[in-house]
Amino acid sequence: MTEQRTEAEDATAVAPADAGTLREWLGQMLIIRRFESESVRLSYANKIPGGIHSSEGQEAVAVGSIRALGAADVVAGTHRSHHHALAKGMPPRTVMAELYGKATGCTGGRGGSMHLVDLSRNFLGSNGIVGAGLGVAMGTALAMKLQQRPAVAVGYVGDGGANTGRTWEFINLAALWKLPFIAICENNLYAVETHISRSLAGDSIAGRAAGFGLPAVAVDGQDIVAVHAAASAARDRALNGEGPTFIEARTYRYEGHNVGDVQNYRDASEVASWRQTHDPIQALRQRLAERGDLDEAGYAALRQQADETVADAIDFAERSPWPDTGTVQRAWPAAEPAGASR
Amino acid sequence: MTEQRTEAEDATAVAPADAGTLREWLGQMLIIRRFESESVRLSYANKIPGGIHSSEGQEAVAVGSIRALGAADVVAGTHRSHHHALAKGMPPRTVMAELYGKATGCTGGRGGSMHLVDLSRNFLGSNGIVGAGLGVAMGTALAMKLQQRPAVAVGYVGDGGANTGRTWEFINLAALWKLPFIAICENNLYAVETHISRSLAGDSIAGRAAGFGLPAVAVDGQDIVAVHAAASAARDRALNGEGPTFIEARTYRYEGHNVGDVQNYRDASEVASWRQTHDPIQALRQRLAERGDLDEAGYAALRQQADETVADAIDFAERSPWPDTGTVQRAWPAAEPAGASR
Amino acid sequence: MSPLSYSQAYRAGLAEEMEANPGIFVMGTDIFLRGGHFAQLLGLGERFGADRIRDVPISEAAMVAAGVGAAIQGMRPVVDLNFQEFAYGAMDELCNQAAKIHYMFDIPVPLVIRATNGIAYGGAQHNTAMESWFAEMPGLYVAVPATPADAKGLIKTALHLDDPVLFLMHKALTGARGETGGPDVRVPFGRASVVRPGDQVTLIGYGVTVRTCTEAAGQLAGDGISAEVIDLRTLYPLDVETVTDSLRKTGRAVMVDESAGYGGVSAEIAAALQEAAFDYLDAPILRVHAPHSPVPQSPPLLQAYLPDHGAVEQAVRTQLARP
Amino acid sequence: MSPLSYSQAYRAGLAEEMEANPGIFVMGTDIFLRGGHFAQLLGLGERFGADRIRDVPISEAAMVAAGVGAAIQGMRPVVDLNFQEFAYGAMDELCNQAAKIHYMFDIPVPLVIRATNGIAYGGAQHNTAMESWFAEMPGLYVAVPATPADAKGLIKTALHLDDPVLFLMHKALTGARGETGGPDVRVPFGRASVVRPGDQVTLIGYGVTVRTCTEAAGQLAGDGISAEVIDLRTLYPLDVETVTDSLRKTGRAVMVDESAGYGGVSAEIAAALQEAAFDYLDAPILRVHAPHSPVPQSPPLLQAYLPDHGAVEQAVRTQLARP
Ligand SMILES: Cc1ncc(C[n+]2csc(CCOP(=O)(O)OP(=O)(O)O)c2C)c(N)n1
Ligand SMILES: Cc1ncc(C[n+]2csc(CCOP(=O)(O)OP(=O)(O)O)c2C)c(N)n1
Ligand SMILES: [Mg+2]
Ligand SMILES: [Mg+2]
Repeated sequence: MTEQRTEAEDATAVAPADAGTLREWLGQMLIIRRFESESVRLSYANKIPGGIHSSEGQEAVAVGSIRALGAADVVAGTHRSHHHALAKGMPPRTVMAELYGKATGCTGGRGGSMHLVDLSRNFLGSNGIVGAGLGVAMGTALAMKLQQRPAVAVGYVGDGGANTGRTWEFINLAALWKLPFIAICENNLYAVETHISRSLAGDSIAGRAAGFGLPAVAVDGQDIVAVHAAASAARDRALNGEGPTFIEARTYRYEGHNVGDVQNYRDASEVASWRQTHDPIQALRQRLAERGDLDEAGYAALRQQADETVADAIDFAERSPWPDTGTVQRAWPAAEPAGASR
Repeated sequence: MTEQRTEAEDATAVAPADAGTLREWLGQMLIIRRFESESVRLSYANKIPGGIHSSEGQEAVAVGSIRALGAADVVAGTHRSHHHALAKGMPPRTVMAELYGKATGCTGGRGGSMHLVDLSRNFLGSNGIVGAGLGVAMGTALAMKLQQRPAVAVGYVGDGGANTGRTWEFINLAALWKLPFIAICENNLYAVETHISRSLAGDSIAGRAAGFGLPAVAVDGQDIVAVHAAASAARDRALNGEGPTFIEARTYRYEGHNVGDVQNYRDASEVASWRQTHDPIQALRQRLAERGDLDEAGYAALRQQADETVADAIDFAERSPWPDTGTVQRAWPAAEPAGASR
Repeated sequence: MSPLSYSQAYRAGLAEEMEANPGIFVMGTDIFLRGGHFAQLLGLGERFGADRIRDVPISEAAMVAAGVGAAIQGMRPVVDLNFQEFAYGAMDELCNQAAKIHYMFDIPVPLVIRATNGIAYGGAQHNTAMESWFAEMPGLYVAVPATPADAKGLIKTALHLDDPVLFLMHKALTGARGETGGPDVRVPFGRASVVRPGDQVTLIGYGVTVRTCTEAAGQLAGDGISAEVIDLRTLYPLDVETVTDSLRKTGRAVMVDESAGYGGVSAEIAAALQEAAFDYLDAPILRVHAPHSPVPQSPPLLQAYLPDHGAVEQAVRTQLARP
Repeated sequence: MSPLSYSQAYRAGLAEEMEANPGIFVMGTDIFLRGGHFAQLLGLGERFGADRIRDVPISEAAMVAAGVGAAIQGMRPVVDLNFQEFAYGAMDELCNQAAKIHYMFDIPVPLVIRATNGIAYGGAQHNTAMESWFAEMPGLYVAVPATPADAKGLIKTALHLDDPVLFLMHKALTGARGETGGPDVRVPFGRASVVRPGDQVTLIGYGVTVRTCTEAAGQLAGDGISAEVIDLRTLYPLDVETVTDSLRKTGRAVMVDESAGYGGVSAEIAAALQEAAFDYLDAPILRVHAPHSPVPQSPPLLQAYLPDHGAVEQAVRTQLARP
């Protein structure tokens, strides 16, 4: 998994000097990992109706890219977006409560796992439809440009989403109009059971993107520092009015596509190998340890804090009330006079 | 308009030795040109309801590519497809009658200008929807592959169609499955009023296509010999099981987008310059003349024959009866028992 | 004011709102110079500039997605699809994104999608009565003006709503002329208008079939039959009350549209009316529509395809012939 | 035969036809190993190979276009969209190509589009009652099996038709078990089935709401009210005759579906029945459906959203309470 740059980028993957920053990233990744393993467990326990898509293994993509953003920057996700939501600052409590379908969830139970949102934190929603979040982010970038807001919009998409036509319509428009937009493709090698070699004609997703007239880079998505550097460079470009960037982040999902996936499409050894040799959390931990910025106790403390945070979120979700069934329907007030039907 | 090859093709644009072949091409281009100028005239005269999209200027793309095909090869067109239909051997009579909406038209008046078809000649229909014909052709290529038929399917698309997502879904599938498919993009620089520079991010359509893992070449679409060579090479590849090819044919439309187009998006001088210096008919005529294979009288005879053929088609259309209004609705027999509604 | 065409009236309403609200901008193919395929925006490119009358490559999903994202961010985009059928390429963006975001996320999506609908020349692929699809989809509003005044007044209202509006203008009305309201006149959604009063039968239409109904009413009047004509004006919300009130008076209703006659708005009207005014019905509610078939191009076929006032009169006579 | 699940029955019918006709092949995402997102094709990958159980990248327009092209060329493709909503990405291919080619070009398009429909967990974007859209579209057939026997018998029929069929299987029925017919049993399109006889009211459903109607009929029977239950089985063609015959006997009808209650199949049934059997109606035809809203995910909200047998009973009592 070497870093490939389709077009030269001057981002250099040098870690920030500030150990506190890196430890915060590590802590955030640990929260996501715990959140995801607990979510899977709770899905099997029928606590989470309809199941979830776990992002375990992909933590560095979300945290690395979102830590390159400012609070005013907007993020839109995919069906697999717990990591994006948490990295963008959504409280684990409101996310977990949403997975449960409780009134205290971020949409009061209307949305569920694939429809997380937090407008106050500029997390513009995850999305059940492959490729669609990219479009919402692209439109947001258009608004930013028209409103001359000093901000960027980031959309995520999977490797599978690189085959849906809308993805390339969105990229074309963003590139043509030089929108402050970053497309991040989480290439985790699979779309459900389909390995990228059986879905993508051509050499690489970044290579495909380059044909649409925007800088397209491929980075090791398990290296949070590299992801952060690529996203920072892309953000700088966007804020400078130079237009969008496409980042292909090469990563891996540890769990099945969704809860219940039999995973007969890959060897357990492949998963084990990624876990053992390409784990983003262990990589950052090691980097910090080598610099003398994190000892065993420090790591254990971060883990414990993550575990406690997630336990608190679960407790919160468990204790929260169900939504009032009177909220099933939104009132559509504006145009509807008395007497209009339905 | 230099010939650009995104990926090396060994096709060399050497004209066939056989002067008769080249004269036939020239005659076919002359028929198309006359057909189109008459169609425009008849549209203004309210003989052709709903108007047409003239292919004048683009004759060499259709004739050059379709003359590289066999009778069993299938062609699907666009909204601008009179030239494809005529080049594939459809009688000008049934095409003109269809434009009129007469019973003798190729669909008995159901379709009209954008919905020409002739199954017996493997012209699988023109299409009112940008990009859609490419998909029909791609599916045809899939059937050919599954049925192991020694044939190829050709789909046309415009430069504007290079921005619609479906185009790239189709190309991806064709490349992935190595289908016997040729995509020919008639880049005539405009989609209605929109110049390609205002619609296409990136360097070129062929360059964009190359990112989808298939050979993509750009040819001078006004040079019928070059078009023919590129299409022949693509057909050979396809028949050899090597998969699809993307051909960007750079061309120009002389008329407005449709009948009534004010054309305030380009200078009359631009059109005049293409007509004078890049005309595909004059280019082939000159080539033949230089080789001593066509004198003035020979050319005049070809023109006269074209004019007569089109006059006959118009006469046929004029004299043909209107369709019986009982044919408005198709019977949908198979599943519908007595008593089923509608 | 001097009378404007339907197309000009739309443009006038849009331009007034654009002057008042800098957040409004238009996206579509071929709108900057050509003013769209029905000249609906002619001259606005020059007036408002290329940022606000924004040509987009042929990528319907992208233009609607751009509209959804921009709308969420506080802009008021109008996406002009030219032909209603081009919405097929943006159906997820329209129905799974635009229509659902306000519900799921509690974020307003003030997006207008303008398109031309109705049956005319151009062949089957450019002519489909699919406006009922949008009316059926929770989260979308659907406006179908039949007059210049409503084209102007309804677009002005649409540009003040918090939810996506499909604004569908009938091809055959493009050049129709009429008086229009001033800058402050907004026509509310969900209020049908009684176009012609009558008391023996209620004729209901929208878009061009309001004209069909009015023609039929004129003919019937010649035979001493008094028909009330109602223009629905918006398909969602649907003003069942006004239609029911009329039916209570007349006892008979005929719904006229260009649909293929299955489900959709005309079925909704019939279903809702027989429920709301069962005891007032003197005859079954009848529907006059096109055959269940794609649309042909040839003039005589197209003429045979389209419902005309004769068919409406026939339906009324059938109702009146009941014992 | 031993009882099969709904999903297995579909698979059995498809496999029998695939054995008989080498032109049949299936395209979709995640079908070769996983057997689709509802295990509807489980094991067929191994049995028929990757050419005939063909995994496709996530590109719905491409898979339907591939199906259209292949169908025109004499193959019999089945495109499996897994979820009905993914059809949004292929709407032009479905409605402007597949549905219209037979009419325009006189070329058969023997294409089956299988998808799972109905309302269940998964959130608003994966749950939309849009089957009426397809029923409204001239050129498309729509089958909505409610039992294993019909899942098998209807897919076998679909694979012998010359026009595109939307084959929509309800999520909530995936595991429902029942007897199925043998290899020669094809269930015809356009014939509703009378699931339970009765003579005071006609309850009409399709897919999962047949169950809702049957539950309601059982409850009503306890109160001495005799309800006839009809399963439409196909939405196009729609068997109005069978329903009308029932209504002539009962004088009352309630239509139950999971739609958002505007237009669509339930409105068509109401509109068609009041026309066909006006003089037999003792009460207005009532519709029981979901609210006009996107679909929520939370269990109590979803439960409140879905129409249940109690609502059906309530509607019947309202009808019977009429003087
Ligand atoms: C348009 C559309 N088609 C199909 C699906 C079903 N589906 C959900 S996730 C998924 C796989 C996505 O793969 P990828 O883009 O690689 O993302 P990943 O799951 O690996 O994160 C599929 C096929 C969908 N949600 N939307
Ligand atoms: C999906 C879709 N969007 C828009 C249109 C309207 N339209 C018809 S032709 C055309 C321009 C096509 O341009 P191009 O692909 O370059 O082909 P050309 O007209 O130059 O032959 C447009 C926008 C359409 N028919 N289909
Ligand atoms: Mg993936
Ligand atoms: Mg062009």
